[in-house]
Amino acid sequence: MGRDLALLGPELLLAGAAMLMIVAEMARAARLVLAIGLTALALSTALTLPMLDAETSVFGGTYRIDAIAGWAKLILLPGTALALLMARAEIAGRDREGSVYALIVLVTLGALMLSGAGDMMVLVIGVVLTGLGSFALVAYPRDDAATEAGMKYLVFGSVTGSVMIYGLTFWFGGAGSTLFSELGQLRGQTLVLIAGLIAVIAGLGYKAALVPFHFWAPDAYDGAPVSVAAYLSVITKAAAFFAFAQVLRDLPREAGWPVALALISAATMTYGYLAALVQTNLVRLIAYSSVAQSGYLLMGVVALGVSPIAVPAILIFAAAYVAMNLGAFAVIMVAGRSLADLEGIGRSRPWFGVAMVVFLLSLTGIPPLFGFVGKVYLFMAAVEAGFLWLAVIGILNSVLALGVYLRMVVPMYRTAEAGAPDPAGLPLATVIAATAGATLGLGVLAGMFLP
Amino acid sequence: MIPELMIALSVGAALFGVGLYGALSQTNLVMILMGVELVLASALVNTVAFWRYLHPDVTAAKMYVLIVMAVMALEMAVGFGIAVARFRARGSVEMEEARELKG
Amino acid sequence: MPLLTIATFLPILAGLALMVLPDRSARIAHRVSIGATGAVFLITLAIWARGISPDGFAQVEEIAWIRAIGAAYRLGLDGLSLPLVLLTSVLFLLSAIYSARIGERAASYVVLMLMLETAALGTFMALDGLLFYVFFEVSLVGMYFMIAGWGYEDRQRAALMFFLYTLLGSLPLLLAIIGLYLGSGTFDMRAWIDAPPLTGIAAMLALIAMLFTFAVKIPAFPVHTWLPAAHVQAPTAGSVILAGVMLKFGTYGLVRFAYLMTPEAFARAGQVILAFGVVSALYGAFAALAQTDLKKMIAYTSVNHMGYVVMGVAVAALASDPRTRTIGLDGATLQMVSHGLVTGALFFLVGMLQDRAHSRGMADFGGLLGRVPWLGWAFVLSAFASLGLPGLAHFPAEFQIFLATLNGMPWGIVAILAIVVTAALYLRAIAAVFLGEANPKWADMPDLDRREKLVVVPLLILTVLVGIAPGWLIDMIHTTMTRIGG
Amino acid sequence: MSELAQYAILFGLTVGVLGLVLSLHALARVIGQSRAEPAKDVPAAAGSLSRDPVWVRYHAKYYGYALLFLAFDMEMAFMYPWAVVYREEGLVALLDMGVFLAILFLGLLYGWSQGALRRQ
Amino acid sequence: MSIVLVLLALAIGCYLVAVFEGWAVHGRFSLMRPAISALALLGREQILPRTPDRLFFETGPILLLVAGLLSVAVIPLAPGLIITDLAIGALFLNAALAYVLVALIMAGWGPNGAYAMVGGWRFLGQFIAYAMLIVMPITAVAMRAESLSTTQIVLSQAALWNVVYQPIGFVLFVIAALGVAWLPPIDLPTGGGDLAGGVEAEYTGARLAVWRLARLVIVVALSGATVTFYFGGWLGPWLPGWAWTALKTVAVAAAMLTLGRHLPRLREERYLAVSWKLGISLALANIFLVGVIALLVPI
Repeated sequence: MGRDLALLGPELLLAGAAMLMIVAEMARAARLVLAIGLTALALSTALTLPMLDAETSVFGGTYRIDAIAGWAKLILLPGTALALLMARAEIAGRDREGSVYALIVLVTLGALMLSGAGDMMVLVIGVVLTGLGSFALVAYPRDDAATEAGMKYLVFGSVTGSVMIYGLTFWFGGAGSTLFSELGQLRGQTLVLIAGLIAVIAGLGYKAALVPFHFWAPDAYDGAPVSVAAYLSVITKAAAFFAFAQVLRDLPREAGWPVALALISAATMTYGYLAALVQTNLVRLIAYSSVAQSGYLLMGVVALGVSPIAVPAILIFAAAYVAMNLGAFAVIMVAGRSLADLEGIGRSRPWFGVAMVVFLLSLTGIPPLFGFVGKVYLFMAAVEAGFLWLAVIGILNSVLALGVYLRMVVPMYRTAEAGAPDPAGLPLATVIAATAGATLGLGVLAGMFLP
Repeated sequence: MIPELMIALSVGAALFGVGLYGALSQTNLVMILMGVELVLASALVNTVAFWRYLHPDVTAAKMYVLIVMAVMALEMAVGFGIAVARFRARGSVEMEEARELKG
Repeated sequence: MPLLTIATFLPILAGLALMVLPDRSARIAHRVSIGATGAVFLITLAIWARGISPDGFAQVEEIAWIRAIGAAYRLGLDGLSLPLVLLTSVLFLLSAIYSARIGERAASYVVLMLMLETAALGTFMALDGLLFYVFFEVSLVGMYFMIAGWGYEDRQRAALMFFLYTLLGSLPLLLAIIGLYLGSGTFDMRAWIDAPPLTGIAAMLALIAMLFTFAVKIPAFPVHTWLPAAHVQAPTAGSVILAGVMLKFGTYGLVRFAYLMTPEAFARAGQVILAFGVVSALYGAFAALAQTDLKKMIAYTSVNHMGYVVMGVAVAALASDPRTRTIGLDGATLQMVSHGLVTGALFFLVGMLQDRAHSRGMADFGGLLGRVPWLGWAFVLSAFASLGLPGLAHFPAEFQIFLATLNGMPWGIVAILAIVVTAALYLRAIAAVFLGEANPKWADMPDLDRREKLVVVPLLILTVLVGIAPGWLIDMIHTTMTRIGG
Repeated sequence: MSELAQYAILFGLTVGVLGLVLSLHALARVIGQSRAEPAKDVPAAAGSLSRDPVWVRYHAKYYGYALLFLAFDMEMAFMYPWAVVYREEGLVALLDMGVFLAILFLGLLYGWSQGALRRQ
Repeated sequence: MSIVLVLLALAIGCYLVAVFEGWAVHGRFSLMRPAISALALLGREQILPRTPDRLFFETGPILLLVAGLLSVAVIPLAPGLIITDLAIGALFLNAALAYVLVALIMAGWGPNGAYAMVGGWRFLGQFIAYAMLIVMPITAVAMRAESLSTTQIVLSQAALWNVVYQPIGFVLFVIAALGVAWLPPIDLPTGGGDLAGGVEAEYTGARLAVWRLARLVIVVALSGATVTFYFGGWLGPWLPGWAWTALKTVAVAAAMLTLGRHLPRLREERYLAVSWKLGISLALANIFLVGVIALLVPI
């Protein structure tokens, strides 16, 4: 018991902090809420560091403390801290400001549970915790667009979530256990395996915005506050992929599910970029592009169990994705929601312009940026797993990606009418500096930290 | 195969089908949530059936049932919360009328 | 001392330092630029002085990087890369001096230039597949922003085209690198060269991927169409770097990767590659003949000259006789250097002309030789070098290539027709621009000033030097090529 | 008595109720008569006829509570099993549920502070 | 056998409660009154309101009666004298009582009358107010008994009745019970004052008789539950167990019927506010206190 609690340190700390944040919010002390949140995230990250090499689990195997969970925390917690800062920049002084921060921390708690899930129950709790919090976050402004976004997000989320819960019962029936580590028992029970897998793909694929479960993403991001969209597009999505990694790595690779996932992956990246090509709303553009990025992440999932670098690939690309997508959203917060708002920003705000270029090139996959390193890992994993064609499609899609992202870069350096831009404020500048630094530096350094 | 199990699973599947059809075909948010409840109920039926007939000594199944029940309630609570917010913003919870965001 | 690393990263560090300087005026920026490139030039001289080794790579510097997948930071040199490294440092120094006049957003310009130099040096010296790819792509980004930011009228479109083309082109290389990695379990290029990891169909697929990449970069017919657009729109220094340094990525990669890492497949595909080389050489020459825009014309002659390089490498792969192979590779490598020097000079001169007249059309000029003798004679000398006049830089290179072709694969000699065409087009250009009736519009055109002379003269000296006494260069190249070819 | 038999009894009870009600109706039919007269069947509405059906949206002003209730009621599902084994588990159970109840209570307080417990 | 006995006891109990209610409401104590009223009701006209939702209208009273009877089923009169001694008796009681709400909503919706409708919705608000106060005190009771079986719960009070052991829970439970049975002062769903009978407004004849009967059963059931949970059920000296239960039940019912008569009526939103803000806090505190006491004093 004591050991379990010690290993759960980061989660417990975060949960406690969320409660404290709620208390502070009752006193309408939004700055205090923010301070508690940031402190807890930092402490929680620090607590994670000694546990990175752990390979164990708590509560009878239901919650894993392993490399995936450890690195996931290292990715998700700082990412959340940055998202909090972005939220601060956007909604400072608004009504129920502190509630947003508390919800964000709670959703992150759910994300941690997803990435440590070793059991169906933890998976369900994780999905629901991230889901419910996210619905509320999206609908936070309570205006027409936000409630519409929240409603669509909710409908998709609850339907796919319930389908997942239903499908998981078959795995329980087939394997006789709710533990994922027992999924090997499903060998030979093809129908049961497929039934559960479809459900998991629906439930987690929705979180990860995979085609065909992606419809909510552009609407939800567009209707929500930009900072919330940024948060949802990275944290819950990355967590969904960590959950994929936890669930599928023990699943027998039979009945051709890797092929099915590979097809979804190819469809997702192609569709995402194609749809992004025609957007003029920046948030929607990034939303579709992040759909496409999910397709890339799925390449790592496809290779699970065969390629030893599949898990590192998912982790690295997820980290890169968190950094660059958050950064891109932060610049959008500075610039505005329309593609036309980017006009000349490279000239009027040179530093943000450079940062945006870095993010977009990284999203495209240009070396030596972080996104490139992640993609190389993903390609290697896919090729090693025998999915050369998928890697080729991924590489071909990089060209579409280039089109998508250059559509944003090109206007940035067009000369626009001069006008002194508003100051961006410290929180946003911090976020952009941190994410740009990570995107630039970690690509080279990532390799050194990895086991 | 145990016939009772098959019956229970069929009931579950029927509930699932009805629920999913409802959730996908209805346009009113509240009705969609009803469909979702049915789907979750089918999960309960399935779990209990598997527990009772295949793995009677696995207590995790009971816990799963409890968790799913909690999920049902919480999903409804948040769902209705959003429905209320939507109603106040727009005066309707029809999905068909949600066309502000597109592209 | 890790001179290779210092040389590689000194420019980008200088660039970063410039970015954080409080005073980023044009004067300071250009001083930093000239200082950094000058220092790099001196360091490369020191590297040259250290010499290379006849068996494999010399001066290797290695640090563990991504241990999990066997990627490391590895730099090293041999007789193929050292001449290109020297060429790079010279051209960047001269470009920095030439660009010292640019006032528009000078700091950003300088940072891009310095970044490009790092990328170029890194590409030539990298001994790690992943590292190579990283530098290879970084150069792309730098060049894109240089064209898009400081180019001429239609720069956005040209930059985009350049970027799309070369990125699309370079992605297959990534696949090939991954394939090589999965075949060997390491990213060490030395291992790949010593024991080619792929065989059979896998090797052929990898080769096709690499050939595609390098063909775009070289550029070879039919994937050359980005080049004229990019050259015409790029700023002068950009053109010089593009033609003088970045095109060499393609030929360098052709030898370093395609030829050395998938030798069997390369030999099997040799005829096809040779055909592409011949067609490129001919096409480049004829297309250049059809141009009236000076810059475009020079750009097309690049296609022609790089076609010779492809021919040289292909012949080396096809020939059975080690001597022929060595000659082919020697010629190809020397051609890369010569082309860098000569075409660099030509682009500088056209740029200078354009600065004065704001025009590049041949028909707009006439009789300039008397008006601006320095510029005129420099152009004439460079043009003669470019058309392969004996005693000038291209002659020994092309001579060796044709010699090898004649020995190894005689049908390829049809490409010699291109030399005639090139001669014709250069003579036409000289006649149109510098001879004939003087156009009164340019009556008060100033001749080259001190800075411009400083840029052009070293190149001309080197051109002549390589032409009449190429020994110092060929020896260096030969050291390695005998090993590779033999 | 087996579980099934017990539930059979409860089912029987339900059926019995149905029988009782039917017999009461039958009795009423026997001892009383209904006469159809106009306007007798108007629902009570202080004498005036309501224009529309009354099945319209009714503003449930207590929906704030209702949402909280949904969550709270389900949480109690966790408390029954806990309550039954409480004395066996002892202090650990108290601490477990103490945390649970504290969070539950915190939720209530939060809802209160945000105006959920209010006639909307 | 025991079933018949319990049902008989229930019938007597209902009659007594009816007598008592007549006394409390009209101030006249008459043993015959309820029987005459019932006969009169059966003899009266049965009017079906125009355009009703017939199914809901007819089912409402029946469901109410079923709910009441099912809750009675788990209340022990004496050891062995119980309809079904379920292992989850207390939980079952809870579940059965939940149908009271359904029945009232159906009855309110069915007749397509404004007053009935408003009454039904009011009861929904009332339900939200009392539901947690039923559940939470029962949890505390089950903690002490280590079982949800009502028999076990009674046995656990051998040393000390729960009314002393957990008085807060008792008070809350009684308040909640008043709400379930819409007894004064929480009787607005059928508010005689402003809704002309509310949910009951459209029921006549046999339907009203069933309705009234169901209501009586529910009152008895709740009194019985209170006795089982808090007054030690059949435990007591001298008299036989069943007698104790009967006596206590009638006493509790009488108290519940009289108590509220003298208080001002409570609007459902006041009831909501009080039970959520004060009631649930107290209920949680009750659970916690019982937990602590159960650990300190093992009785």
